[in-house]
Amino acid sequence: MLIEALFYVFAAILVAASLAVITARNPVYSALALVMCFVTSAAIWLLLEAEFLAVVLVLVYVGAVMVLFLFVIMMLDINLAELRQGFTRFAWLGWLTALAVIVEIVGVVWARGGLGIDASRGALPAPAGYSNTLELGRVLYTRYAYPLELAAMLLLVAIVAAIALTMRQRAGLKYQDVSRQVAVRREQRLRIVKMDAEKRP
Amino acid sequence: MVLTWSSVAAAVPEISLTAAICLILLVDVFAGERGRRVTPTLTLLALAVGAALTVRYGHVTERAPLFAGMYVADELGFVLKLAGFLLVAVALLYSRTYLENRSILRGEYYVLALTALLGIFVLVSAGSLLTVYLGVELLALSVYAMVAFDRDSGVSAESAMKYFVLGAIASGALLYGMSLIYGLTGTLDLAEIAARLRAPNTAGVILGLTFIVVAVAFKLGAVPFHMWLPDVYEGAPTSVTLFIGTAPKIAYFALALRLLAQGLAGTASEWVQMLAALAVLTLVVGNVVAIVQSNLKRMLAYSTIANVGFIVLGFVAGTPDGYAAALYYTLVYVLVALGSFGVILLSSAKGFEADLLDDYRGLHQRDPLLALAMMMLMFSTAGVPPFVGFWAKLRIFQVLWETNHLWLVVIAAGMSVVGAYYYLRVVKLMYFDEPPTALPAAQPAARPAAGVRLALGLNAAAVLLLGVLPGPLLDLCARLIH
Amino acid sequence: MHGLLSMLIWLPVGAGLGVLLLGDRNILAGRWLALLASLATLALTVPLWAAFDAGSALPQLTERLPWIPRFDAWYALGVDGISLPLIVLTAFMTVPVVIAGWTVIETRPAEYYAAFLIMEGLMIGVFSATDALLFYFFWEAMLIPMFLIIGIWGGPRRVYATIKFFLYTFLGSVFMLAALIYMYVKGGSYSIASLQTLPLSLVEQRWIFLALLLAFAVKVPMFPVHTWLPDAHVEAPTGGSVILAAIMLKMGGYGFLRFSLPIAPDASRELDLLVIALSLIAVIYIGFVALVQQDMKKLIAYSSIAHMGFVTLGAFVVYEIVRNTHSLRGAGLGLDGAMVQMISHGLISGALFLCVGVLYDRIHSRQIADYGGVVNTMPVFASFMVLFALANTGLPGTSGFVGEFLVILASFNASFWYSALAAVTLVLGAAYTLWLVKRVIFGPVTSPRVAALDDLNGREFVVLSALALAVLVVGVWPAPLLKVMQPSIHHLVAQAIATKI
Amino acid sequence: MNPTVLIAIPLLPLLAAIVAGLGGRLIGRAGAHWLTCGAVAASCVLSFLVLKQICLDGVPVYDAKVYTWLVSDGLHMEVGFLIDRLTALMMAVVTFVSLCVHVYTIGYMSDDPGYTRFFSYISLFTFSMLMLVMANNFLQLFFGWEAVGLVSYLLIGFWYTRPSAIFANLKAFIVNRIGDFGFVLGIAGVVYFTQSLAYRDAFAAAPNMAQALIPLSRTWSVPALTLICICLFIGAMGKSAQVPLHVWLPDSMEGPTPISALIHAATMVTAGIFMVARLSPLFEYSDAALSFVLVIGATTAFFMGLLGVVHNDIKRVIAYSTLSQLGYMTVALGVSAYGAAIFHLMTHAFFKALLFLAAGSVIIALHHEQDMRRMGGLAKYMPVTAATCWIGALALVGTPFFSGFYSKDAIIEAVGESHRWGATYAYWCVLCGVFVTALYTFRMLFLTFHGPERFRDATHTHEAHVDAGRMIGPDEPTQVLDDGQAPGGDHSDHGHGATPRESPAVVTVPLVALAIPSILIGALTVGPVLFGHYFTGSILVLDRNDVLGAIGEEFGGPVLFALQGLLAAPFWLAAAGAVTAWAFFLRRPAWADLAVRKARWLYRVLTEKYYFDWFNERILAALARLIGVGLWKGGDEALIDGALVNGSAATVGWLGSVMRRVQSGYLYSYAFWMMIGLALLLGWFLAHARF
Amino acid sequence: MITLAQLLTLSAIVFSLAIAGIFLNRKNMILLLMCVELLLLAANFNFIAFSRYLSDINGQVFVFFVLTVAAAESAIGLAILVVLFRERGSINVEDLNTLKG
Repeated sequence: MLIEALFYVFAAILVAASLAVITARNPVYSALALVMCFVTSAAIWLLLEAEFLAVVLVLVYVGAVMVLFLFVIMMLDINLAELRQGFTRFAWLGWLTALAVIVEIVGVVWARGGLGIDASRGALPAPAGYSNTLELGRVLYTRYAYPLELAAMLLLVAIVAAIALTMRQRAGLKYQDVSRQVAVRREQRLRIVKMDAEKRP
Repeated sequence: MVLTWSSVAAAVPEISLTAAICLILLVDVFAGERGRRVTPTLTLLALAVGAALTVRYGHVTERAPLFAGMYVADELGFVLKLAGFLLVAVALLYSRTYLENRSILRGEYYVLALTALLGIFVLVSAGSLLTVYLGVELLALSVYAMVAFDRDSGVSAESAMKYFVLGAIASGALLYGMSLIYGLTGTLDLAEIAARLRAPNTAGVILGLTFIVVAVAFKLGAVPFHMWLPDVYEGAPTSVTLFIGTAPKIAYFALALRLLAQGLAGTASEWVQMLAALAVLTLVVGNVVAIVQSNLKRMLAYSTIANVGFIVLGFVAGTPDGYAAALYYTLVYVLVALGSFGVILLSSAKGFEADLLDDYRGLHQRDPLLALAMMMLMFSTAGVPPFVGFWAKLRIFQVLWETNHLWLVVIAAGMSVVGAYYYLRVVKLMYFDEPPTALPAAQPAARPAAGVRLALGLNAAAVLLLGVLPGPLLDLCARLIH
Repeated sequence: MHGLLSMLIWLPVGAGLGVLLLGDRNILAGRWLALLASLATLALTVPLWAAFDAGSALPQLTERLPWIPRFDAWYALGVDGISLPLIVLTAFMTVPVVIAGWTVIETRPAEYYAAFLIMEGLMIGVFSATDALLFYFFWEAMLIPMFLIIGIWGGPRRVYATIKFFLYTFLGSVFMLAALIYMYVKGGSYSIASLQTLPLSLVEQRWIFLALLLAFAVKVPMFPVHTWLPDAHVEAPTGGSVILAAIMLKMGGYGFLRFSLPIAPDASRELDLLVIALSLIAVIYIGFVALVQQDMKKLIAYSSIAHMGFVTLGAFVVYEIVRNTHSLRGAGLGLDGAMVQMISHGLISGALFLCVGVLYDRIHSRQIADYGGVVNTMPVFASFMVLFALANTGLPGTSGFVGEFLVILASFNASFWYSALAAVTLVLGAAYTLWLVKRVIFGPVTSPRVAALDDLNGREFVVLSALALAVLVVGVWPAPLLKVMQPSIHHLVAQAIATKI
Repeated sequence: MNPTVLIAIPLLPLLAAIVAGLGGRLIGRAGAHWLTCGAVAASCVLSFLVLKQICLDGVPVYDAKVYTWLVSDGLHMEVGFLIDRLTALMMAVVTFVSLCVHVYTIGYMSDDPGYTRFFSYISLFTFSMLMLVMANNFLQLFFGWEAVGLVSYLLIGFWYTRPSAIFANLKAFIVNRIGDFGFVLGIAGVVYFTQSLAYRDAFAAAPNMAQALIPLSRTWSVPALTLICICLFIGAMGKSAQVPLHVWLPDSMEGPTPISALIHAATMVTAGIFMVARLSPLFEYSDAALSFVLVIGATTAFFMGLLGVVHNDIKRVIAYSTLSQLGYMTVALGVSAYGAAIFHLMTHAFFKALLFLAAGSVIIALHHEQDMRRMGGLAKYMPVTAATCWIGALALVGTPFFSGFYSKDAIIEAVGESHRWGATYAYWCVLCGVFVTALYTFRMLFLTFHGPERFRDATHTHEAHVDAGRMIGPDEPTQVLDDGQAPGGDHSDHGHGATPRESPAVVTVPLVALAIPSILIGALTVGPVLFGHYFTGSILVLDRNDVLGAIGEEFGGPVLFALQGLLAAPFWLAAAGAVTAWAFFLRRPAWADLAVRKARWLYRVLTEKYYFDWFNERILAALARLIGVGLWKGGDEALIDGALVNGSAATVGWLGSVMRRVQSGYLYSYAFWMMIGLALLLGWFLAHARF
Repeated sequence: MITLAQLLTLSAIVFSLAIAGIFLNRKNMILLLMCVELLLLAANFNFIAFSRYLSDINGQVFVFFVLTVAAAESAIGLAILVVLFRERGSINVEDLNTLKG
């Protein structure tokens, strides 16, 4: 009962925060609302006894991804005033479509036999001594070794791509090239000029 | 779980490719400026070696699950991967001068191309929803980066952004659909899903299916989920357009095949109808809008959409014969697209994109080989014998008749006529019009090597040869599916 | 002689590629190669004719190699009485085209010759294929060289004309392809013989018939899908017009005889009035339209449409004959007439286009108003032109008479009115053709340009003489031609009136 | 009969024509005329030989094929000869007249640059005409039919630089084609019923065909034979210039005069008559068709003759006379008096050819002057021409003892005897026609050979003529050959004031050669040909229709026949005509002017040739062009090309430009469309899903 | 007890709001990237819900990978955004319309 009440509270916050994400005029507010979404989601996942993922969500998303977002927002120095105008007059159509999709999904979920399974029951209680993290870890490196390798490649792609796209060396910009500095040789810096001593007249 | 060589031998394409990626990345980082010149050659070498290894070790004739069923090795995968090696190699070969002329000949480009290829391989051999998803993402993320690769081009960035956002929606939809399918079948394994789903299906399954169909349609470029395609084709550097216009199509064919035709075979009666509707829209929009284009890349993008319509029609048939037809169509289309974008690449020069239709006025007088090749490719896509595109269309018509889709045949036939118009327009520009009097001032730039032109010639010749003797490839496609 | 048909197909194609490789720089050699190849092809038709057994309706000199085993499609060739004359016609008409372009074509001559030679091979392929897929393969492939010929060497509106030509024909053919595939799916074979015996319900036949009709009607061309022809003819270079009129249009007629009638006999019976009506409209409507043309080529183009109306009329009047007389007498007459009309029209319209080409090469105008009194400066040419014009009006003694006469005779068996309406061509044909002759050839010299005309040179003379000879021989003694066709036509009649339901 | 001889008869002129035509430059002018004249002479001799064999030696009828033209669907189409008395007679007439014309041409065309071409044409014509008359089947008949039409076309337009000539030849061809339209249908009808093109099969089937019906609509059927015969006769109307298809013949006078004599008087135009006679076994079974023939012929005979009275071009007057005489023949056909028709055909061939050649002789003498208002008094300069012309004219008007009398009188009597529907009308037409014939014939004679000499007038303009010639329609445009227009024939230096001289022997000899039969042939042959059984076996006349037989019962020899003729109405009518002509045109020219003024509307109608040309050119031709332009611009260009072809292309293009607007470039719109697509797919499939 | 239906409803709402956010927002590109994150979150909800409901760990493993991918994706997305901003000087969605038609 308590869990259900908590769920409703968090769900309400989640939906409200989601709405805030898409309606906020200031991207910083949106980002913060999104953080709120993640936090409440993590809470709900905790309620569902998916502890590991809940933690990861907070750590990775709130801790890293959202910071990256905020960093970019700040870095790009966007003229916020210009971005303040919201939706256009066709917005109602958009809302309606979104509502239609919600109705369609929810209709299926709540309809009798819509899913073909009993959706009105919840998760079975975990057996004693069950550790979500342990379970995950057990399959991750065995059964899911191949996807794990792929995930590694994915991250590599992200790294390569991000570097390739954003790291640039503008001409005329003064910057240090440490490897060149280190690799510098004497001949490049120093020229020994031999010259005769000046003769006295 | 013990890994032995024999248990992973079938995965040798992926393994060799991963190794090559790491190697090239390292070489590129540590070889310095001079070494950068080596990267393209090294990449081609790596692809050749990968292909050789695949032929030597990766040939499987029987369907075999690997990595706990996450990976499925079969002959289809084997052939498609070889095709992937070849396509990416040729695409990179065509691209080199172009990249050089735009100062984007960098190692990362080649690495991203290879990771994209890896994504293709993963998709081609995917045996589980998870690997499908990872393959899609690996391919998509690499390609997003490639599209934005020319950092000095605003349109590239714009198209990359659009591609990214829309692609993310599509993968969101894919995920959402997968989650429902997972939830309602209790498994991620495609073979297992196929075993558990039986018609008639519950609304929930159809709900999930619809999301997945939307995602697949997006990846293929079917209307109304095609909108990224023209913008990306036009905005991306031509070499990237060439890339995304070719090898990934194979992957998306595999995506449709693995997910819909194999995994969700139990819902075939529903997705066949969905795809039929999408195919009609795709054929109409692709062909009709292509007519009014003035940019060749964009026109070819719409042409791609139109061709996707035919590929989807192959799936609409919903029979192994239909999938074989779709596979054949895909391979043929990819071959032609490779050549067409190759022509654009080879026509371009430093400071001259050669992407407007008007840039091709009188090409015949300036460069007869390119014009001839382009003409053959255009007639092929239009579906005129003796070029191979004809057989692709014929195959589609045939499977549609086999499954009694009269109206689809009529629409497809009518739309091929509309489509013929804009292909003819290209030929008209090249052959019937006089070259513009004021050609853009030729800047000192790298010229494509003779070998590249030879490759393009061979590409066009293949279109003719496969058109005159279509039997072997048709047989191969049929064998791979059955 | 085995492989004769293959040689007929691939010799010109190979020679065409050879000319292409020789390129514009070695065009002298290219020209001679083209001429020799076309002559050699023509020479090859002699053993073909000799080896043909006129007593049999079956395809002869057959060749059969596996092509696409998956579709049971074969590289299968053969000739029967219907295709043999058309093959000979094709080989015959290409020679004048090559000669006619000798000095006239200055831009990209190598490609010009190559296009014509390749097209010749493909057209012979169309007529000799006994596999529907192979037929279609050649049928469509042939569009490409023609598209280029009109587009590259054509007149000012060539682009419009050639695209119109291509799309029109493509539209028709695509639906034919769909029909062929349907039958393949049903019967499991692309062999024309097996398609002809494939049992089909009336509904199926109806759809197949309409699909085929679209393809062939465009090619023939029949009203109302004829409007590509005047444009294509007007804009095409002389050689293009000649081939277009002489051979390409025949493919439509050939298609009706080879596919429509035997494959969908019941639908043909049901819808024959449609075709007959369209044919008669072609004869009369187009006759009137031809009357008022200002452009010589357009006039001849329209006249082609009217004449081809006889082909379709002759082919489909069979059913009305059976319906009217409950017997078959006269049925073969119509089909014979259709065939002879095709051959004859090939010769005559080709010759007329060559004549216009002769004038065009000198004055660079096709407008009738720019001429007048040509006979004063070009008497020899005038004689030829008048001869071909008279042949075009169906004068007995020329080939133009035979087909029209047979068709009129046959259609009387169906209805007096068909015959009467068809016979209107006697008046209209004479009116538009001879009026043309009057304005162009006769009369006093009207302009200094006409006054400066030179008469035919040797090449032109040879070409026109050969055609004149052919026109007269067919007109005076068509018996051999008819004899060759007879068994096949009989066979065709039997197929056409048999029911498949 | 020897087939080689038969083949040689038409083939010799053909070969000569080919050689002269293709190798004209090689053999030269003399070579050409020797060759062609020789060939025609040879076939003439052979023709007479054949005639002798048939008539005197009693050689049986020859009916065999020469070669098979084609076989289609069991229908044998052959070229073959049927040589019976009718054919033999026609062959003799054709070759004889042709020979005369050949010889005459040597003189007439001597200074024409198209000399060899001309000989080639007329030889070709001889060949064609022979093929026509010798045919044993409809195909060859049609072949010859068209071939003579072709040569006629070529010859009318012989002087191809003259606009009037090339207009006339086009007109002739097209009008003939209208006739051929019917002819072909008739042939098709015969084939429909008999499965054969041979005469003998058609004749054998005629009684059956007479029973059969041809449906023309669901409810309306007509007797087959009537339809077929009328169709065939339409062909004859074209070739034999019967109203309303006569319009080409007067214009055909644009051709050189020998042609007018040979083709447009003696032979080709009578092909229609010959054809009907040849096909008498068909026509006999259809009274309706014969009535049609009768009415058409009678109309032509009278009304066309009237036109001769008002026209001034000497050749045209003779041409109208020809029309009228052809009408007589047709009338004879219409009353089943085929023998009389053929008989008249034969006599007419001689005297009309004679008249034309005489006119030609005058024309050369006057340096291509054809207007009778600039002639007169020529008799004393050209005695031979005048005398022969008089002979021809007397024959034409039907003076007893002259050849024309026998044939024409027979026709009039036959019409009077007939009870066929329309016979009464025809009778009055032919009877009045006699008066008219005499009127225009003598008018021509008087204006040309007698009265004041107007040819010395040097001026060319018609307004300058204020003498007696003016009274006939000063405002009428006449076909006068302007000297400068005759190719090569530059006569202007001869001057018009010169005294006309008699023509050379090559001209006068044929005149004399034709004058003799013009006088004698009638008297000599009337007995056997007309009232004997000469045509038995060639021409079929059913007993109930046999008017000639009825007249023949009273026939007591040519002299008696002529003497009886002196008492009959026609003779007096002719005499009245002659007197009137004398009074109006020789004695009191002012009367003619008065008559013109009194009956101006009638005069107008006559000079306008009953407005036939006006109708054809202004209404029919204009209408055809209008229809053509309408169908072309409206149908082809606007409807098919504009609306359907380019319209659908434009629609696709428009659709494209609309649809591309959906691709707005805005990310949110792309996302929105994806969402819409998703929502619709979900909605549609969930609505049909199982719950 | 939290039922499956409740969770699925919640995810549906979040999912739809995320997509709606993408096409309702016409100004700020960054917001689109955030919406993408929200989208993936919604899918993750489903996986976890089903995983718990079925007592099957595989769903949660999937979520683990999705989180990885999402991180990589946002990195690349932001990188593209940076490139775009450098070129155009704007991240306004409405300025992103040079490619169209």
